Amino acid sequence: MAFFLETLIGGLMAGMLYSLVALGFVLIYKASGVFNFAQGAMVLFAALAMARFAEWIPKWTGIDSMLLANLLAFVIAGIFMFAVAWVIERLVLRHLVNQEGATLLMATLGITYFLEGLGQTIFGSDIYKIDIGMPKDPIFMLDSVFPGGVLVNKEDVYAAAIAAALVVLLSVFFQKTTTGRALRAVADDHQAAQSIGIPLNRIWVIVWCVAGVVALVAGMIWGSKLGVQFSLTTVALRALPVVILGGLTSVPGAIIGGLIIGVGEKLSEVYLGPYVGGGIEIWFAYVLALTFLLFRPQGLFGEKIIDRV
Amino acid sequence: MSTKKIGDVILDVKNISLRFGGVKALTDISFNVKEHEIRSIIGPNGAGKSSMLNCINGVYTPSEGSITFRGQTFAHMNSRQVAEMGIGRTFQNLALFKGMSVIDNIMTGRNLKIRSNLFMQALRIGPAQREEEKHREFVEHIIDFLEIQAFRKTPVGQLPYGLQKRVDLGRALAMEPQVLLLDEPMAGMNVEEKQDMCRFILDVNDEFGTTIVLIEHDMGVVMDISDRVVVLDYGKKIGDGAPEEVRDNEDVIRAYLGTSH
Amino acid sequence: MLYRENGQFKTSYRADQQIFPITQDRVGIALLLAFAFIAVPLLASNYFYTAVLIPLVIMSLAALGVNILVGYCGQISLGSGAFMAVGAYGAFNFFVRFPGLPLIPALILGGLCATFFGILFGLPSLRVKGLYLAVATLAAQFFSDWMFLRIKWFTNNSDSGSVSVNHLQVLGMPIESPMAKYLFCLFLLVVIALLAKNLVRGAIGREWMAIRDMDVAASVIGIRPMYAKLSAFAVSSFIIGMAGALWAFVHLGSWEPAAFSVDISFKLLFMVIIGGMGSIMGSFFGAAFIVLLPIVLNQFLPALLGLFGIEISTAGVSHAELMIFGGLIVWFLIVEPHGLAKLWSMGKQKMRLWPFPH
Amino acid sequence: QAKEQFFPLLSYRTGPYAPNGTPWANGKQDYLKMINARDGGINGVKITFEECETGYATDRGVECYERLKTRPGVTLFDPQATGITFALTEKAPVDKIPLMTLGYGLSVAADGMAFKWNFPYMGSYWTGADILIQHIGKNAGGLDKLKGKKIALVYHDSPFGKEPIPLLQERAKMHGFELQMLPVTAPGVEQKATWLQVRQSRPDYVMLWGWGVMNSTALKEAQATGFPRDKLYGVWWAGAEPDVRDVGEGAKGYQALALNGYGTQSKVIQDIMKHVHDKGQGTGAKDEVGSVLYTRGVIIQMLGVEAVRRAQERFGKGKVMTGEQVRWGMENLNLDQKKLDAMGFTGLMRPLSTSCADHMGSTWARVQTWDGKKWNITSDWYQSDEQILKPLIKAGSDKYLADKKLTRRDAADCQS
Amino acid sequence: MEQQNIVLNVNGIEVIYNHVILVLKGVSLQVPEGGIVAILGGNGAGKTTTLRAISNLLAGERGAVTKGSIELRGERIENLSPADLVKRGVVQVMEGRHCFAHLTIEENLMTGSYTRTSKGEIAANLEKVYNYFPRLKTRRTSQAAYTSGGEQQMCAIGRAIMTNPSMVLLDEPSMGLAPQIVEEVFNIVKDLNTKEKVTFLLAEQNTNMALKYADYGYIMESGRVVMDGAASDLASNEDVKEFYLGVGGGERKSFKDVKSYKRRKRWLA
Ligand SMILES: Nc1ncnc2c1ncn2[C@@H]1O[C@H](COP(=O)(O)OP(=O)(O)OP(=O)(O)O)[C@@H](O)[C@H]1O
Ligand SMILES: Nc1ncnc2c1ncn2[C@@H]1O[C@H](COP(=O)(O)OP(=O)(O)OP(=O)(O)O)[C@@H](O)[C@H]1O
Ligand SMILES: [Mg+2]
Ligand SMILES: [Mg+2]
Repeated sequence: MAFFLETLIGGLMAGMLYSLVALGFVLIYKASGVFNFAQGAMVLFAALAMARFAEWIPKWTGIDSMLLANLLAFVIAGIFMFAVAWVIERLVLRHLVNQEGATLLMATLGITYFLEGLGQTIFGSDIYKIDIGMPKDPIFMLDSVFPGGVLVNKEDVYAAAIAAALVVLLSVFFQKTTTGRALRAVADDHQAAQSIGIPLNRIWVIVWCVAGVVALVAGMIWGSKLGVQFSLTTVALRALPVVILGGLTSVPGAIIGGLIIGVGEKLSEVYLGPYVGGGIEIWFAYVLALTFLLFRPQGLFGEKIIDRV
Repeated sequence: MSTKKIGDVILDVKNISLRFGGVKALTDISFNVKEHEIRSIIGPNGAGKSSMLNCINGVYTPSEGSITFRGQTFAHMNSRQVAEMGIGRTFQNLALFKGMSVIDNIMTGRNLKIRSNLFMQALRIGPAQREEEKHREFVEHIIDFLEIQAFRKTPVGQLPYGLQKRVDLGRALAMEPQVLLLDEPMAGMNVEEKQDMCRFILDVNDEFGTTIVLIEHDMGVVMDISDRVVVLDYGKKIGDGAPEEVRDNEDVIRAYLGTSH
Repeated sequence: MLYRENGQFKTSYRADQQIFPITQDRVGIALLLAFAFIAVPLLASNYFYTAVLIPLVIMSLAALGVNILVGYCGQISLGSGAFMAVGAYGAFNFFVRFPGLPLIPALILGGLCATFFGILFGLPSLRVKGLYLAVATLAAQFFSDWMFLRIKWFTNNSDSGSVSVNHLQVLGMPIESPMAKYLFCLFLLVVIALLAKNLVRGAIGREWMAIRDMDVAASVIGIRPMYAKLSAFAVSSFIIGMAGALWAFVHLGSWEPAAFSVDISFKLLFMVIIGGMGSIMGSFFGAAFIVLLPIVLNQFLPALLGLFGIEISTAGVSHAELMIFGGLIVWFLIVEPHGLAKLWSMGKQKMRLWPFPH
Repeated sequence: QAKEQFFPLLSYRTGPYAPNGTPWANGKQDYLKMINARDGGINGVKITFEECETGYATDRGVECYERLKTRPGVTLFDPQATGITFALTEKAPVDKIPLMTLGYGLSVAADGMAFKWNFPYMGSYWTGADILIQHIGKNAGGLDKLKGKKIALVYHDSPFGKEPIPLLQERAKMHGFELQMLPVTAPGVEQKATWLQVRQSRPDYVMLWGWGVMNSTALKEAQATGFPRDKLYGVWWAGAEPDVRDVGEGAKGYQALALNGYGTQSKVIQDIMKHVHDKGQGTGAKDEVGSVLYTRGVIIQMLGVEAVRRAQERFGKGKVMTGEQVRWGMENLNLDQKKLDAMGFTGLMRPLSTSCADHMGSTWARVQTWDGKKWNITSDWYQSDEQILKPLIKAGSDKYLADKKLTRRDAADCQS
Repeated sequence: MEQQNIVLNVNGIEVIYNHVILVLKGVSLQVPEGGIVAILGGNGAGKTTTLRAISNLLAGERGAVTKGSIELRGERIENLSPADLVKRGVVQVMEGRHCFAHLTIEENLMTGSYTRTSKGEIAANLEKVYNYFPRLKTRRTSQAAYTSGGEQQMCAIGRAIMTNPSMVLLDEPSMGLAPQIVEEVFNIVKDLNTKEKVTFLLAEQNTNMALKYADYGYIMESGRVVMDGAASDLASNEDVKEFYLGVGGGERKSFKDVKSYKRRKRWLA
């Protein structure tokens, strides 16, 4: 029982972390109809910037407060992400207004390569460390009820809290503000949105900036857990089933989807894995998402896919 | 009405109702269509005209009622079965295959009649090749008929609206349907083009004896070419009869025609 | 006005239904084939065969398969790597379990395994569409990665999961030398491309495209979405499976599941989109772009930068290569969102008007 | 045609394995630069080299191989990746170019009678696994104490990670311990489920068989689930600085095999400093010189160079050797302690001598422990157990030969 | 057209799609302040393209203006973004409706007020639209994709009105609308024109209606303006009557009696 709880909690936590990456996908898709494969690369890029600046700032300026250094690094990395957003709009999106989904998807793949190359050129390709003071050691709860207690990872709890806060913030942004509505309009029809005066260029810069910041937060947390290194981009592949399970267009969906996938894959690996030789969690996550899709083709909270004649 | 003889009821719609959540798109609609006739459906926007066609077509499933086509009664069929039975259709919001050329679009209308299987098609041996040519010939007739020879190989997405409408008609004709459902085929055309389109419809009706169900907002056209007219309003039938009758119907004038007609 | 169809009148529909109705195109293709089959073997070095031509030909074949599914039928798939893997391991199993089975039947059987697998993972497409389907097909990818690592039977009980084949021969002729391998793959590519072209310009191809462009309308004119989609999955995964088997047997010789990782799935999708969706020719252009560009960059970048007096570290070259690759993808998309094939046909259209600008 | 011995260098400096691939590649390059600078080449034959980025991907590796193998004076290939090794194993005999896979690759390839062109110098996954069990047994107070114990293997789910399994199963049978298998999907950034399972089944020891980012992640998860780090043992591919550096204190007590020595004391490293880095010609950063993987790169390249030197002894001093001649050199290498000392490799490796039947040449390794800041060698040399390895290798190579319809080399072939 | 205040001056523009398809071959037209100008012409004449060129929506169709100039109140506008144009009061209602499928009718309308900031003004505009199109009010909470064709057309027009425009480019507003609504739409156009001084440039196939409400008309044929003049003059022109109003020879012919397809007479080849 205790072990089941542990697995469950572990799954929930892992799920929250996936959500954080999934959120980036959802944001951009919702706001511009672009399925942004570069999200993983953005996470890496942001994390690299953060890690390296946190390392360089004390060296350059002599600041020795870790908090201050981290804060500065965060801000600078944020500025980097803004710059990236701006450049992407200028050089890529602007020229691809009104193109089909596949074309835009492809463009984001191009951006992925570019960012991976650029990130490693500027910041290096070693393993770097982000130390934002997250506690690394486990805590044990409920030891009165279960022998040995239930292991909970403190770092994960903090991370999950940050993710949750971000999601609430973004949900409000989308539902309640004019910009939120404009973003959804753009996703439906670029040209019509333009025709009534929604400035696509500015909208895109805004969304990619927000997605950049989300990537930065995700990169910071994942980076602090795993170390910052190229493989961070592969967390994007982990987040994809979350995105489609929750629905490409739903912010809360990203969270719920994350939790379901997180729990599902951990339970499957732990309880099912040993019978079939293990290593099943990644495909299990995808199959799980696929199963949900069979019942709701637009994901749990996604907007209905409309086809009418 | 010259030489045309109107036959028996070919399509009979009985007590159809259709609901979308709260919206009642159709309430208890009944009407029939006779062989060789041109039957128009008119009504204000959102009256449920297109929905009616969608029900006949098997795109929507009516919540109540039944449809009888040539003696066969069904509440719901899938679109394929309806197509096989010989009901063709054009669409209000252009549902052409944008990436394909005009010829290919019309050729898809022949697909129901293709007999050769995948392997024969891959090899293009004898029968498959002959079949392809035979259908191509048929399609060329349609192209000639609709006077779109010049655009044969243009992707339809690049054609102006009016021509796309014509291709849409061509695709439906290629099915050699017994009944042809036309959803606003003349929207977005000027008078001259409408005249052409009317000519096509009348010719189809005359030459192939195809029964036609027509949705159209241009009263001139409707009054001139249809044999009988159904009027829908807010999902209800408010009139049914010969054009002249309908034109003078008080309800119809109030709900649809407005005072100027 | 060298290139135009004016003055070439077709007297029968058959003539007009040829694959290449324009004489210049026919001549061009004939020359190209002659070049590929005759001139290349006279000119190419072994390196060129093994590192460039063979991968190019096999990847063209795979891209062709993907294009049928993605470009013609509109079902975006990221599971192509899995179909290749199934083709490769399927063919391998037939090859080692039935000693004496000739190569070509083994390849075809491998393709059929992939067909089966493709249909299985194509079933969700009846309900799930677009990007949702794209992501869902990754399930096939990760499942196959796992399956070939974990189920020992598929790898003939190899401890590491890595398997190999050799002594390939067709009709008694050994397929060992790079030239033989190249010609063999090229031959298969030409045959399959021809069959595929026949399919896509025939009735079934029209069904696929109709489903892609507007599925509701397609069903109203009597096209069964299920048949169209599943047949596209079947044909496409058959071709991809064959390509996978060739990749494993002919190109790698010895392979492990990672040879068909998700990377390959992505690459195949790039090829199709860059090359041009819904174009057989586009598959070749796309494959050429994705296969050749990294090699070219890798070899010429240092020299090129050297010209400008920039000394660049080895890691720098690799990173610059990534950046240039990504940049070029974006650039091509901006120039022509519908791919290289469209660029090509627009070029032809301009030629038709030549020497007038419009 | 200038007299140049060409060393193709396959490497990866991008992608998930870059942090480990880079120092390794740098060590290889620097040694060659040093030989040119210090000795003017091998008996006057200048060394040239070219690097080719594989990104750890098999198809790119094959392309690199095909491109570089045709260079005049090509010596040997070190693929730096298990997958690429598999693919090249098929090609090398045809092209007559030897493959050196120091500490990795095909374990059965130690049998030179079956694998004429493969050289898993200094050890394979099987020797590594064997030594690791010996060490665990020793820590437990004798191999017999392993009876009834549970050892978990957390491994990279790829041929690399699966290779040691047959040997471990053999050992498990011998000593009566239970072997629990926990695969980790590459590249291994998500291991929560794995470590939850470790926590559940409470194995006495965990063996870590990872590469790249998988290692540091595993250590972090071990910390997060409270698995004692001193019960965690890594293979030599999980025992370099990038694996533990950013875990720092969290990995304290973690032990891993040390295939080679390291540090900046040895003469050869000093020479590299002097002749390469101090002249500003170092390939990478100065502070990584002498690190674990860097030193491994140096050793690999030294063995390559020595093989050429050996071949020259037979086929003509000062000449450029062909792949075939180099192969002979690799097969007849004899580096005793005296030679090693003379070359400045004291403490970095054990003597190594190869023969037609034995392509490994040395089967020794030590154990090192991470103290939170750096690695320290904490054990004496272990040698893997011939008795166990021999039959396994024999069986494996027999199967290989049968599958390929090949025959064993005979004594005559050994002379060529 | 005498030199009253010209708001929009299109001067000999050429438009090419996809770098190869030349569609407009030198189109010039002027729109006076407070006027209603109609562009008439058959399918594919280039009406839509002309409007897109003015509102700068060509880029998304991979088209470009290659020659000529477009001036709005004396300012060259070829390089402005569509959003800038909306800020200057020029808004286009696109052919084929283009409602935001997933947004409700009301949300669709509200997006139209993106450039407006005053809450009161927005509320008033919304009220105005609902007054013009009561049907929209009843459907305000349905997603636009699930409304009928006509409802979508109303929504698109309403959305444009929400931007508070001074000039509206209307592309086939009557397409798919019931006759009564067509009448209404044109009345609304007239209303906005007289009461709020909104200038209109409309592309129409319904020549009858268009000439009834417009002050001035241009007739286009295959990418060229072939005739222009005051609406009343055009309406009485014999050719226009025959080809665009269907009243050749004075009498309106029944659609039924039009004999087989006839070659069109063209003003220019
Ligand atoms: N995106 C495009 N790409 C290529 N050609 C196009 C494109 N859009 C329009 N065209 C071509 O430009 C010409 C003019 O089209 P346009 O849509 O401007 O005509 P229109 O007068 O509005 O016709 P309609 O009354 O049918 O809407 C047509 O021949 C059409 O084929
Ligand atoms: N799939 C659907 N879901 C929800 N509501 C629908 C759906 N299809 C149609 N409706 C509603 O049903 C009503 C009738 O629509 P329909 O399209 O049949 O009208 P119509 O008579 O064709 O109008 P128009 O002349 O404007 O085309 C409309 O109010 C529409 O919003
Ligand atoms: Mg309708
Ligand atoms: Mg138009």
